[in-house]
Amino acid sequence: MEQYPRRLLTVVTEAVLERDLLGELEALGVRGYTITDARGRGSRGTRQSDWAQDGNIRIEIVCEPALAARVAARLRERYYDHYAMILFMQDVSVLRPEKF
Amino acid sequence: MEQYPRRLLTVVTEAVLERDLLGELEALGVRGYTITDARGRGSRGTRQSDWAQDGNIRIEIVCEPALAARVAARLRERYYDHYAMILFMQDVSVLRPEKF
Amino acid sequence: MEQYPRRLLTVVTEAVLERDLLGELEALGVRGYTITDARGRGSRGTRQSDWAQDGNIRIEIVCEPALAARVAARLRERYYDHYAMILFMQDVSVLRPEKF
Amino acid sequence: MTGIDPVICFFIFGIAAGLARADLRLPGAIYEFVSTVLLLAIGLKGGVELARDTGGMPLVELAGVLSIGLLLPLPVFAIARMIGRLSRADSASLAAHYGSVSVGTFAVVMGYLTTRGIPYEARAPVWVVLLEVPAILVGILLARGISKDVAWDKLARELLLGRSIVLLLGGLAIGWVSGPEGTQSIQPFFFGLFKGILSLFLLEMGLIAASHLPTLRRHGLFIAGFGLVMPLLGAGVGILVGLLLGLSTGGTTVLATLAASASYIAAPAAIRTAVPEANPALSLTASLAVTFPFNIIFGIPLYQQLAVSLHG
Amino acid sequence: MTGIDPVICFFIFGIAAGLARADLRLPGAIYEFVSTVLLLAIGLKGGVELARDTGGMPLVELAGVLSIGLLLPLPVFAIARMIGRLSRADSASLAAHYGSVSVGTFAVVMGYLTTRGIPYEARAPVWVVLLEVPAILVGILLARGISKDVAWDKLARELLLGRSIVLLLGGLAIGWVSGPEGTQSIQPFFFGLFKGILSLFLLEMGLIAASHLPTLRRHGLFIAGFGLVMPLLGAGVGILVGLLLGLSTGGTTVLATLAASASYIAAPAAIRTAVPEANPALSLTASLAVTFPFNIIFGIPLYQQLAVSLHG
Amino acid sequence: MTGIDPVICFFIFGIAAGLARADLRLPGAIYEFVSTVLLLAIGLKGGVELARDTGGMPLVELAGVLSIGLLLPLPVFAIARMIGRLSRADSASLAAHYGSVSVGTFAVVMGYLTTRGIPYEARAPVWVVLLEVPAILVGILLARGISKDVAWDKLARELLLGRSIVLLLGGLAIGWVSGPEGTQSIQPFFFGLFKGILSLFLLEMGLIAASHLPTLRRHGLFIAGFGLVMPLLGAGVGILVGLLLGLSTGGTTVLATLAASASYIAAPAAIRTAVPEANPALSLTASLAVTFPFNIIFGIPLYQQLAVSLHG
Ligand SMILES: Nc1ncnc2c1ncn2[C@@H]1O[C@H](COP(=O)(O)O)[C@@H](O)[C@H]1O
Ligand SMILES: Nc1ncnc2c1ncn2[C@@H]1O[C@H](COP(=O)(O)O)[C@@H](O)[C@H]1O
Ligand SMILES: Nc1ncnc2c1ncn2[C@@H]1O[C@H](COP(=O)(O)O)[C@@H](O)[C@H]1O
Ligand code: NA
Ligand code: NA
Ligand code: NA
Repeated sequence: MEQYPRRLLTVVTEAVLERDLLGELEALGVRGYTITDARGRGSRGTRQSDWAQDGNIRIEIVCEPALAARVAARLRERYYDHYAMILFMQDVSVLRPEKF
Repeated sequence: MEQYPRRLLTVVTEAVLERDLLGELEALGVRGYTITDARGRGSRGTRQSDWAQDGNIRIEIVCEPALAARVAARLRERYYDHYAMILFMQDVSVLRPEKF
Repeated sequence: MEQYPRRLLTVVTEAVLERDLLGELEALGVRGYTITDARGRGSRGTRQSDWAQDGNIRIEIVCEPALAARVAARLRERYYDHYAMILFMQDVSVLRPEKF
Repeated sequence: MTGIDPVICFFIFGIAAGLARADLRLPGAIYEFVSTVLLLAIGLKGGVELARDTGGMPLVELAGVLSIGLLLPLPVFAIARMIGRLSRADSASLAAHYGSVSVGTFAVVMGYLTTRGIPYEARAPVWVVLLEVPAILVGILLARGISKDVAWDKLARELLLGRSIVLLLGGLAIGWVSGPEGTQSIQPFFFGLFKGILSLFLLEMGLIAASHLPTLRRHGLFIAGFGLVMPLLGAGVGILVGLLLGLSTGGTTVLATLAASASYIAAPAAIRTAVPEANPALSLTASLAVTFPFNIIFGIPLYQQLAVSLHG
Repeated sequence: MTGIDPVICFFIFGIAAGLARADLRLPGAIYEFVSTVLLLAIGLKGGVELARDTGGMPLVELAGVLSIGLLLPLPVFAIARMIGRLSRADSASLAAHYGSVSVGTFAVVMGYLTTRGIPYEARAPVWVVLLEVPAILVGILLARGISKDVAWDKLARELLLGRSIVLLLGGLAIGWVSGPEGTQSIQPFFFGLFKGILSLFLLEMGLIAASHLPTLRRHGLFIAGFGLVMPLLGAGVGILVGLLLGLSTGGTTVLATLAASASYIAAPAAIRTAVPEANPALSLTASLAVTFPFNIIFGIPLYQQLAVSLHG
Repeated sequence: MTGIDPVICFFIFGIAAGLARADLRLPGAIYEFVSTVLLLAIGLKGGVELARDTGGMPLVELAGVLSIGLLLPLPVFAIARMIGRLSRADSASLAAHYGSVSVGTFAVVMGYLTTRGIPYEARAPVWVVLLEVPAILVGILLARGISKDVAWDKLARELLLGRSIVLLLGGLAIGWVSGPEGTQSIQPFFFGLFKGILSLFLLEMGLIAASHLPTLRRHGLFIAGFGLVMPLLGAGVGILVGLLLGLSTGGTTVLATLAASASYIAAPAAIRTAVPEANPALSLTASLAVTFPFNIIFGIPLYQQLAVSLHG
């Protein structure tokens, strides 16, 4: 069973951005993503999920490395300065390259 | 502190499959897994978690590479055609190799 | 856009440990983490999240490899014997090295 | 203006808010809470009434009700296959959904009759229990044949242990054992709040139904027509059986409504795993976004009128 | 001792538990449940009263209420900018928060007047709807200018489809259509439990407010003073408009309370995306941890007294 | 048939559904909601009664109740260690669990006495507060000795700020401050729905207990016997102290039930972190799957009978 290399981009950010970010991703050509609700702590303090207002979301995107880099660049440009947000990237293997 | 290589298999699929999939994993000899509730979007459209019926789950399995490949192959064979499902694999390091 | 290597440490363990663990992380100098609620199965049986008492949490920490190793060593020393807990590590790329 | 039941208004409100893409998602836990309370309340109410009652359920009634679940899927399948030219799997899936029942619809007809003071058989929740599973098994049989691939016993067991059946039966048993006086202390919660909780439930169902309406556009007119005609067929069968069994007018209305209703929880989940090649959007859209609204807004009053005039 | 309303006690209890770092986090789903029921109940109550009433809302009242939302942000902005020496973005954010309203505060004033048997205009929930959005738009305008960067139509649409407005309007419509008799069956849930549900809500708000108090220390005295003075300004404006419009004493109290209240849900969310450079902790702390407690504990009785004496 | 309390039926139903592996998981948020409301209601009820009352709590009663929490762990520890031959850690864990109390059991005995019109001391919720923590500290002491490794002050602080204590005390204070008239508006929610909410709570507890029953098989007969005998010992001690303190029959029943009950929330959490080498399944299974069911089904009526006959 052959495995194909792709890139996994993980973004953790403020839940309030969800709608906007998904629009952004779509515009950049991202075809799939997975979201989980999260809480955490970082340079902008502690973010709890008790109150939807204050929670984080964790978005995962599996895609071509070039697209991952484009998404990362866009998010950095538009959101880094003013929002709680981190992102990191990893190499992953997938079975059906046409999906990602 | 020595670290040992293992494989992390992540599966995102329909919540309705949970019971069946866990049976499948057990039959294949998987000894541990972690599940989180998720939502997302892919080739089969948007899946929200508001209504349990429609949500996704995200399953992580840390194991030997060979077992990860076997699990992936089985899932591909049995579920890919008819269910919303993606899977991807990564190399990870663990501390206690006997556990995985 | 340059990417910098860091280490991602993922810990899955009993929800009841959350408060203690976060204190531990702080003491070790960890500056950020992300937590999601999870359920799962391992050598200490099945852990459901229906009852907060019984659930798991999944903690992710992106940091310098040395710090990740230190955290892993401390958790192993203090918690492995008596608690349901696994941890694994991966290499990741980040954009803003000063954050992690 | 007193004619418009507020619980129906909540449903219409949910649909409207959903279609307008209002920021009104309700967390899954609320849905679970509300639906659990409703199912228990329905069961309890039936059980309390049964405890008052002396007679049991005649065997012929059991057979009559079961036969609806076993036979109604057949014409549904035939119509989907021949007129709709759908695949065998999709037709079987629709047969399972429309042969089975919707407890949400049952809650609305219960409220409808209670508000108007129309009596119906106390054992009606038992009909729901009897009707939920058989059609799903028949549907899977229509898709798979008497195949050894299907783990029939495991499947039947899981279906019979599904949420709605278990909560209904649990409520029935508790209501029956504790009786009218015993349950007095829990009546403010389960009976006093019933319609309020039902309002929240229908608000959520409206939002969910709205989120499935876009699929309707994609699947064309057939599914819309199907979702409007099938309940009429089901209601006809239900009224017929009700009259044959000698049920009260209220009971006939309930049975007609049940037969007219389509499952949107038990059937989708079971068909999803047992007949994976069926398109889940198709049957869910028909049952949730067409038949459910039709039944609770127009169907129930219509079936009640029919039951009255045919009862003559 | 009968003077201390238990719902206020719940709020103080929540603050105390939060400050003591007690293990008392309530899951988000409970907050959603409780706030949804409150919003629907407020709307329903207004709708039911409107159905009794014959007169509509005079156009001049519409204009008067809207003008509060459009104009109140201006002095708020000026004070923040000049006296507080805050950045333009932060000042605009505060203007949006304090020009808009808090439905939680409205629920408390409703309960306050009802308990004391003081009548107020049935259409008061409509004022909430009218007051929520305009100030937020004005605030964004103050930050951005008439910039093309802002997608004004999309923004307005999203704001008007926000949770609280949609639930209030939905409740209003249902209450109005179904009327006093029609809603009888859902009154035990929505009206009978109102104050109990409000207690839970205020307990949660207390916990949330407490978790924002530490920020207060960081941002110094200005924000505390601001959070105490602005509601007085708002209340003054509200009473003035109420008197000019010829509202009842109760209605004047409500309008004063609304004007005095600051948004902690709609405004923060909208400003977060439209004016990202504003510090969200600043405005949220002022509105949630200072103004909200002040209003529900001290403000409401004060505004009512003022309304009574000025009405004389 | 009126003898079977429906709330107990809900518990048995939950156990049965759990054992049958029915598809009946309730989301954690529902458990939080239901248990929060119960704890607040218990506190409120006590507070309201205390506001009516003129006398405070005699110091001797405080000492008597506290002594149960401090001393009961000792025989429990001895029995587990000597007869059960369990490790020191496991014995200490059991001592902590059985010396502490279960608020769920308290809610059931409250409902039991109220339904039968048997009066009991209004300050009973204070006993719960007094009994929850001391035994846990004693248990940890038994496991660790007066070790410097244990951060005793931090531990005691966290225990005293635990959910159940905080909610009980909060409810008590609010009920006491607001009094019978003040709380009238929130009584439909907190008092009117009490038994209905308790039903849902016990349904969940039944499901949770059932999920811990399989462990019972693994840990053999000792834990089952222990879970049945310890409550009798505790009840004996409770009745004795109740009689010595001159409590009413109802109050003696309550104190006996509290002493007989075992903690399944506060103790497990605290022991898990302070005595990690204790096997959590052992003590949780005994307290949750054996003692809790025994107490609410058989124990309470038994303790009440004993209290009556010994009171004579
Ligand atoms: N080093 C880290 N490791 C894992 N998650 C982090 C880290 N730093 C920040 N986060 C997550 O990202 C969110 C935003 O981070 P920040 O912008 O630094 O406040 C936090 O609330 C955390 O959930
Ligand atoms: N490229 C992707 N990256 C991350 N998650 C994805 C991606 N594609 C699909 N998913 C997730 O997998 C689920 C099923 O995918 P699909 O079968 O393509 O509909 C979706 O609902 C998403 O949660
Ligand atoms: N092989 C594995 N892969 C993924 N998650 C695991 C694995 N083993 C254990 N876990 C998770 O870690 C928790 C504790 O594991 P354990 O200490 O083995 O019981 C489990 O409840 C699972 O959520
Ligand atoms: Na049907
Ligand atoms: Na205002
Ligand atoms: Na005890």
